[in-house]
Amino acid sequence: MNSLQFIVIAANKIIFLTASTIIFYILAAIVLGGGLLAVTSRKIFRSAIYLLFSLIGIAGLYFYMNYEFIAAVQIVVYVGGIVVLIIFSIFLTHEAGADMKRPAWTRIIFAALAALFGFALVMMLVRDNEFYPSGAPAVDAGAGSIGSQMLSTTEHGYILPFEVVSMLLLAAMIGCIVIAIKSRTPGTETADNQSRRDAFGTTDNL
Amino acid sequence: MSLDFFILMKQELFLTLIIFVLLTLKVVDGIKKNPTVIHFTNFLLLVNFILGFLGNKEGELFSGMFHTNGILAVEKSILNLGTLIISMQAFDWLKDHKHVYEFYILLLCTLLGMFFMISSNNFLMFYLGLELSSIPLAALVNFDLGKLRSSEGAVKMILSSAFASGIMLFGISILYGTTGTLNFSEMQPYLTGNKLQLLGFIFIFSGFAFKLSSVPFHLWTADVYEGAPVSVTSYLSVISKGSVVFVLVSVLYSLFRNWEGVWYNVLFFSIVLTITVGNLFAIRQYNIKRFLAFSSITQVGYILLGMTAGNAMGTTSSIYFMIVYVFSNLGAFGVIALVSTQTGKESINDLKGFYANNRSLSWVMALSLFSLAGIPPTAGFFGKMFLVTAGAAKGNFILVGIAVLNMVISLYYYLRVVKAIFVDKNENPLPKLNGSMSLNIALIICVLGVLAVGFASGSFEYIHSLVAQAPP
Amino acid sequence: MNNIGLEHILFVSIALFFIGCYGFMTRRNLITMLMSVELVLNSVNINFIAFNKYLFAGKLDGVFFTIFIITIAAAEAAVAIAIIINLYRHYKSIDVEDADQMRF
Amino acid sequence: MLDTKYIALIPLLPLITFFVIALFGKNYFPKYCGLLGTVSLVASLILSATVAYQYFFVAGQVNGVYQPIIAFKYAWLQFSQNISIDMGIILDPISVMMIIVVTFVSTMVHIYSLGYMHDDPRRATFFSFLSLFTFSMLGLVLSSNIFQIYMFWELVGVSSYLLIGFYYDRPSAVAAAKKAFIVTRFADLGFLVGILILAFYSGTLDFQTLIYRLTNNTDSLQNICAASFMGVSALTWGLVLVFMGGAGKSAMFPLHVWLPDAMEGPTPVSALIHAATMVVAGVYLVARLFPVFSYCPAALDVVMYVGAFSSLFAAIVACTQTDIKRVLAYSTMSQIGYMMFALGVARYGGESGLGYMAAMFHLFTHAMFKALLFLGAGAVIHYVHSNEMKDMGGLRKLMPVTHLTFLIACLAIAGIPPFAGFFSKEEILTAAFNHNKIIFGVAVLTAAITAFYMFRLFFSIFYNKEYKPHEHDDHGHDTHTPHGEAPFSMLGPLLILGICSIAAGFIPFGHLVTSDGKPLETEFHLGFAAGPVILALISIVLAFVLYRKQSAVPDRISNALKGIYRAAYRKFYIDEVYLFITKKLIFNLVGKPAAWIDKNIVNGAINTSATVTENLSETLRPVQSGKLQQYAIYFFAGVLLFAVLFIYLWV
Amino acid sequence: MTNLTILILVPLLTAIAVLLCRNAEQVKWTSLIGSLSQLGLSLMLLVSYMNERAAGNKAQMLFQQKCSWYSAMNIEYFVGVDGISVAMILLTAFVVFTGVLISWKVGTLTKEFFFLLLLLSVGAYGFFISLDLFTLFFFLEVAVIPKFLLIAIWGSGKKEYSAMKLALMLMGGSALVLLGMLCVYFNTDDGSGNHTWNMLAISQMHLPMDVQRFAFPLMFLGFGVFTAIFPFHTWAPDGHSSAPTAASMFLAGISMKLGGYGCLRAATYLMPEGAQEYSGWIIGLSTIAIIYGSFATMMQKDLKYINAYSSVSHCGFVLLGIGMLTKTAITGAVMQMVSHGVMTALFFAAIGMIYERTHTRQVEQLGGLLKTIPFLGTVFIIAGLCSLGLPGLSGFVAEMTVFMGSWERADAFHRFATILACASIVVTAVYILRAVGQALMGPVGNEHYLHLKDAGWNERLASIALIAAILAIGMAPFWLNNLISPDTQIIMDNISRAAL
Repeated sequence: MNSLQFIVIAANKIIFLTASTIIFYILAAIVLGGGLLAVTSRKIFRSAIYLLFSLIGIAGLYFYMNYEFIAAVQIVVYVGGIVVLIIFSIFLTHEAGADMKRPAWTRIIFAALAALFGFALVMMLVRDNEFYPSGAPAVDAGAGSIGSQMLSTTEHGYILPFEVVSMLLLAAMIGCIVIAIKSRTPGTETADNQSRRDAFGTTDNL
Repeated sequence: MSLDFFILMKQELFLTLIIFVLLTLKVVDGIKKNPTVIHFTNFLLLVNFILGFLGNKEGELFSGMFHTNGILAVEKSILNLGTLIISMQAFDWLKDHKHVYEFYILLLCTLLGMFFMISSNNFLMFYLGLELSSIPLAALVNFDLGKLRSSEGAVKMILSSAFASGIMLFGISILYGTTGTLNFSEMQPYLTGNKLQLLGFIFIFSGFAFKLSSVPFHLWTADVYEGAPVSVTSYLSVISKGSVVFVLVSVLYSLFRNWEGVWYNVLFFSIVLTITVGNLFAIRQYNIKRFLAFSSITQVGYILLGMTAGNAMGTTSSIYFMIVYVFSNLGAFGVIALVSTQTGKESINDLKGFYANNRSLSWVMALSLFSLAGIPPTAGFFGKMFLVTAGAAKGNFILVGIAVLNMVISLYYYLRVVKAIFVDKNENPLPKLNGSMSLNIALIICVLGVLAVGFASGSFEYIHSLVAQAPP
Repeated sequence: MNNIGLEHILFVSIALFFIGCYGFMTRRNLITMLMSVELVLNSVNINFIAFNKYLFAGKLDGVFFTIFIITIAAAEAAVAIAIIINLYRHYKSIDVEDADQMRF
Repeated sequence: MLDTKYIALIPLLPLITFFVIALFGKNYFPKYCGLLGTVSLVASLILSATVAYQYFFVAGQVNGVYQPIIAFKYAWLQFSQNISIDMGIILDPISVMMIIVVTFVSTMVHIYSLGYMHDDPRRATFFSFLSLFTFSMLGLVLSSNIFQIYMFWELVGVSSYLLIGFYYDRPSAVAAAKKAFIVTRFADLGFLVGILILAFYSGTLDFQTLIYRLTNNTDSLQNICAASFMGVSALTWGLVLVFMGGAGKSAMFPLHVWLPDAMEGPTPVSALIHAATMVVAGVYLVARLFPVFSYCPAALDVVMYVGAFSSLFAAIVACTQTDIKRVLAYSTMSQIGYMMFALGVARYGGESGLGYMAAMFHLFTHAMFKALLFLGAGAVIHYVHSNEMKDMGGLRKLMPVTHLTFLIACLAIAGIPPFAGFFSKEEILTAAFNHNKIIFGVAVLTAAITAFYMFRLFFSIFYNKEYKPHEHDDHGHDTHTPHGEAPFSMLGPLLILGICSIAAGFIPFGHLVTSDGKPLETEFHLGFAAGPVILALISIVLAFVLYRKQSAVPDRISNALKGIYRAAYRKFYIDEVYLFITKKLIFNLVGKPAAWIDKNIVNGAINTSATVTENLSETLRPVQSGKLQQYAIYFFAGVLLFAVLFIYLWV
Repeated sequence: MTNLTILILVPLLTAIAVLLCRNAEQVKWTSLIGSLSQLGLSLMLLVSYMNERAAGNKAQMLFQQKCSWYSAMNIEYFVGVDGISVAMILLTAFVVFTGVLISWKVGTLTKEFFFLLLLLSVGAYGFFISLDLFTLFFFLEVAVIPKFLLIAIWGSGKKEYSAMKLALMLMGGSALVLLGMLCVYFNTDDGSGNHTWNMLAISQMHLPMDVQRFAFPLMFLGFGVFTAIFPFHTWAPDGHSSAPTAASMFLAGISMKLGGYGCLRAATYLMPEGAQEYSGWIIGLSTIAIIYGSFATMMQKDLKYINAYSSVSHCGFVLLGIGMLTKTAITGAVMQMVSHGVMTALFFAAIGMIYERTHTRQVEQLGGLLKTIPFLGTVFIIAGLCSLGLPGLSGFVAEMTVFMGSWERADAFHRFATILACASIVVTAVYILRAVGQALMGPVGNEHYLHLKDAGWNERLASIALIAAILAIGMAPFWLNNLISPDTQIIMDNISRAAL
């Protein structure tokens, strides 16, 4: 091929490299980078923060696919809920500053290899696979429609799962209370006092 | 809201009702005495059990989120009965436990989850039911609040089950991506069996295998069983396992029925692994709960063997075996529950010379173990026989041969326990244990079940007719 | 954005999935293992959303599934953390390697 | 035809007696057991006498030929269409002759035992066993079916076992009993296989049918002659194997080892079983199948050579033995050898059937005088409480009756006219002479040696030196100083038998018992008869010279031919050979390895499978490490494994 | 007595009644009455069976009862008897009755002991009458656990090892049987396209050759383990010698016969072609078992081991007879089962009674017992004589029938096997007489043997009953022969039909 054609193609590429593309790559970088750092960093508190970034990046992806509602839920529940919960528990177990012990190299290597292999496998399958879009017109995914559909009992109504998940939340709540509550029974007294002292101790250090 | 709604969901609704009643009682502190609570709940469970046999009909609700028919209702009733027996056996443990209300609420929530999972016709409902039946269970495992092993088991369970359900979800998402729906009956025709879908199936299956604790996804089982309170262990080993069995049967036979060739191989592979490895581990256990954990792993192997038939016989034998399994396993666990709550001993060596002071308990234990080993005249023999027969229907005698020869090994370790109880000498054997009335009743029920279910072919015939007219 | 296809997003999600798995297998701290699980779940969420967006925009199955997954993840995390804390009371440590009282 | 129902009583009476005594005798009427046994036996003696009379002189002959009569028979065990064990009674000359012998001798022995076993605490058992034996023996001789004869054969063997081992607190007795049973059992193995062969080809077990099919030109005869194994026809095999059984019972070389030891039993038993009746069962068996044998000269030659060799061998050994019962045992063996080769030289029918007749004749006479000898020896032993010659001598004065009767017997066996032995022996020698000169020579030699050792015995018992009583206990009797001669219950039989051993010779056997039932005229050459008699007399004189007085000559002679003497004294080391084969070879080379293999290899394999399982589970143990992350890794690896396996490899 | 179900119910109810008893005496008497009435019932069964036959009833199986059990799988409760089963039932009744008598002095846990014993007998009775493969297997396995417990609790020596070994090996055997059964089941077709377990039906349909080639060895070997086929016999010596007397009687007397009966009724009868295909193997193995078993016996020092190994050798005759595939031989095999059952029961009873008194079973430590305990000594001798095949006792009849039948196979291989088998009777004589000579005869081994008590009433009764049975067979074998030979003829017809 002659140089001219080459230049043309390259130019096309540069032109079509639009803003949205750049945004996507940035988001992907945030998500994956955050994830990677979260699972590799030796400081537990930092890895929590990296997790936070990664989750936010994911929320960004949802925005990017203009599912604003989901993105909002993601931010509220994950960023506002889970990560905070995790951070609190990190404080409770007062290992915020400490380095985590390094796992055995063999395990790291094996896990890495396995993960890579799996990734390669799945990626290959996904590439080879032919996805068939339904081609149906996109429906509105706004908060309103989602809410109404969530509570409807008609076709595509999600009332039953909604109820079930509410039961689940109830159960989880009760479970947490029972487990985490400071029991007064003599049987577990010592352990509890111990842990209470530690807990306060931790918060004081904070 | 038609009347159908109440008829079809009667068990779920009644169960939810029980939960809320208990919740209210807890809030207003209605009943002070634990025993009363226990008996009250047991009564309600009994009612629910009976409810399972009244006016069953086939039907769908919420656009396929929920579907039920006779056989599904029976499956639920089996689980219900098991829960009832367990809660009767838990009496001695619960009667001075300060979280009895919570215990029941969590327990029943998991049961509710299983019900929804069983009658789910949709991956979403399936997933929700699964989680509803496993997350509170983790909390229950941790219910011996004082005990370290209890919480260790709980951690192991919640984390690994979260991981497992993560992988399973990934599989589900793949199937969703390749078929565009989550509803089983809509999805089924789209399962063309291309490689990606197979991948999804494998991921989903490994989730199931995790819950069933079939090798190599079984490793959490023993630790969790050992750590959990005995009643919870028995619940794990019988009820939650049973529910997954039921679902797996219906999923394999309805959703993945085009892929029989595939999942037959998958089952073949895991059966051989499961039975063999389970036996090999069970041989050398000394903690009785761990021992029963591995034995239950082996049993799962046999259940899967029954499933390989891929016809009504397979379904029937699996369900029938679950009934048998409920009685036999709970019989054994009942004795263990009594021993461990009254003496805190959980080792097989502690059972040496058990027969000296506890004649009837020893016989209950022995009968249950024989039934687990599949020795006549107990029901276990029939259960095993039908599973093996179903497994042989495909004419794969290598598989059946491996399974059958493994029976010998399993007989060995069951007899080890029997030997400890009846034969071995012990200078200071366990004292005479007298359990509460409700525990004894539960044990009697188990023994009757173990003896009767086999001889009286009624249950088998009933299930078979239901399966024949409406496959789950 | 027409040239950002489904596959790009799937690439992200799958990578995230296996990163999570890697983390779960290597992190020695219970809480960080929990985080890895969250990563896994998120990757699944991305999958659902992506499929829903690019292939089956006609219904919102994936979206709803995602919502429920998120909810359940929250509940799971709550219970898990409660248990971890309870365990911590006994062990004075949340290193997973220490939690091997029961074995063989 | 004669009425045959009552014949069944002949064997049944002793059987009933056996049960009665065995069940009740010991507790209820210990004193009278002997009497009961004797009475019932006398009864059956009378019965058999009647039968004999009926058969020989009234009903037996059909136009001058004695026909076999089947008294009755019924199918006892139906194997297949036409092969069945029948319980039956056959009457023909030999069987009738045998029942006479058996019942007569047995009666004598019973009477004798009344005295001999008088103060034995276990009389009851003794007499019950005797009755059992008599029953079995009668059943044996009356059998109409070859398998029936095998059954009674075994029964005879076991009752002999019981009687030899009667003094079971003596290890030697136990050993002897065991030896007797096992050796004969081994022989019976051959008998059994022989029966199987004959039955297979003839398609029947019934004697008459079998003989008919195997002697007349039927296809079963052709088949059995055509079929051959190792170049020998099936017929020969069958007959030789059957003869092996007979040789075992009749103590033919090399299956004779049990007979001398069998003398451990009470002397009356030796007289009855190991002299007169059981040991001739082999002869009887061959005689019973004689028509078939005569179709197979090879088998008959085997019979002949084995018999001849045994007779010579036993005679030589007898010269060196010092235990008087052993001497008698070997002489019995030698005499039976006589009968055997007599049969061997005979052929079916007519003149050539002389040997057959002679054998039967000798069987008859031998029963008489050999029983007499044993009973006499018993009397002596009863007197001196020892079997050893050295403890005896000079008893002539002390027990005259015994002395006299013993002398008669010795003369009879030595073949001195007019005693019984002379006639029968003379017939045998004639038959041998007609058939085979070598055998004839052997026979004559044996006759001479017989005369020698018998009189050696005689002189060293009754003359030789003065008898000095000594305290010496052998039988577990309480020892006491010499009493008078034995009680009349013992002397009576001696006298009766003495008379018989004179008279028996004059019975015209040739008219009664012949191979084909036709009467057979036997002419008598003085010249031919004289030779053996003179030889016998010479050897008697020799014995007289050597043993009349105590002298060192015999020892000098024995020293002179040291090797031979020792060999003969040690019975030519046959026992040692047997011991080597059984103890060394079979035990060490078969038994021990079998046990070892079973213990270590077969059983070891089973145990190994268990240990392998154990080890396997031990090796798998680390998988269950209790570490959550390790579980996770296994989980993850498992998923990937399944994925690869079932997506790519195993579809 | 034409209602076969009673045969199962009586012992079952007796067992339950035993559980309800208050004290040991009640237990003993209850079980004695139960087993006695069972014996009476079996005799009545024999009588009515013979009457039926005499009345000219030509049906293969009499007194059939059939009711659907698991209709979904065509499993039926289907019972019926032919001569063979009647003989076996009679044998079982005898052994159980005497077993109860013998174990009168069981010291510990009397109730449990008799309960298990009776449960064991239930299994045997059911096995012998059932005509449905599934039911057959069910009853076969019922027996496993009582055996284990009986040996492990009341046994002697290394009882736990032996009990475990026995249970596992028998379980392995039944596992093989199960495989074979399933293979048969799935290749049957009762016209309407359903599979069937009904043995009578199966025997009429020619199973495909490859099926038989696969299923026959499994089934035969599986049942063979029960009857101690070489090389799977090692459970027998240890098990027999460790078991309590009654249990050894049952094990050797009946349990091993379960195997033989199964080999005949389930394996050979249902799969004649397979039988012909493998008969060479069967003959080879059983001949090895016979010869090698008897030589191994020669080396044993323990009375129970002697009898155990000789049982291995004697049961070899059963398998040999079956393997020979001639009518006479098969009849002989069945006779041998019955005779050996009674004989070995008597033998073990005698050994047990002696052991109870002298507390040793080592032959060289015993001696002179015939003088001190004459009755037991006599019993022992009679058992021994029966075992070495003395005419007039049962052993002779059976073995001779086997030999006769085997000899009908005229080629060298079968001849050779037959002669080897015959040779074993010599070796048998050797070890039996050695045992008798050392243990019973000779000088008294130990002065305290001089004050031993001779048999009590129960022991006398038991021994006499068994001896009576032995004599009944040995002296009048024709009734047994006429009882079973028509049915062996039927089996033989099936085999020869397959030959065409």
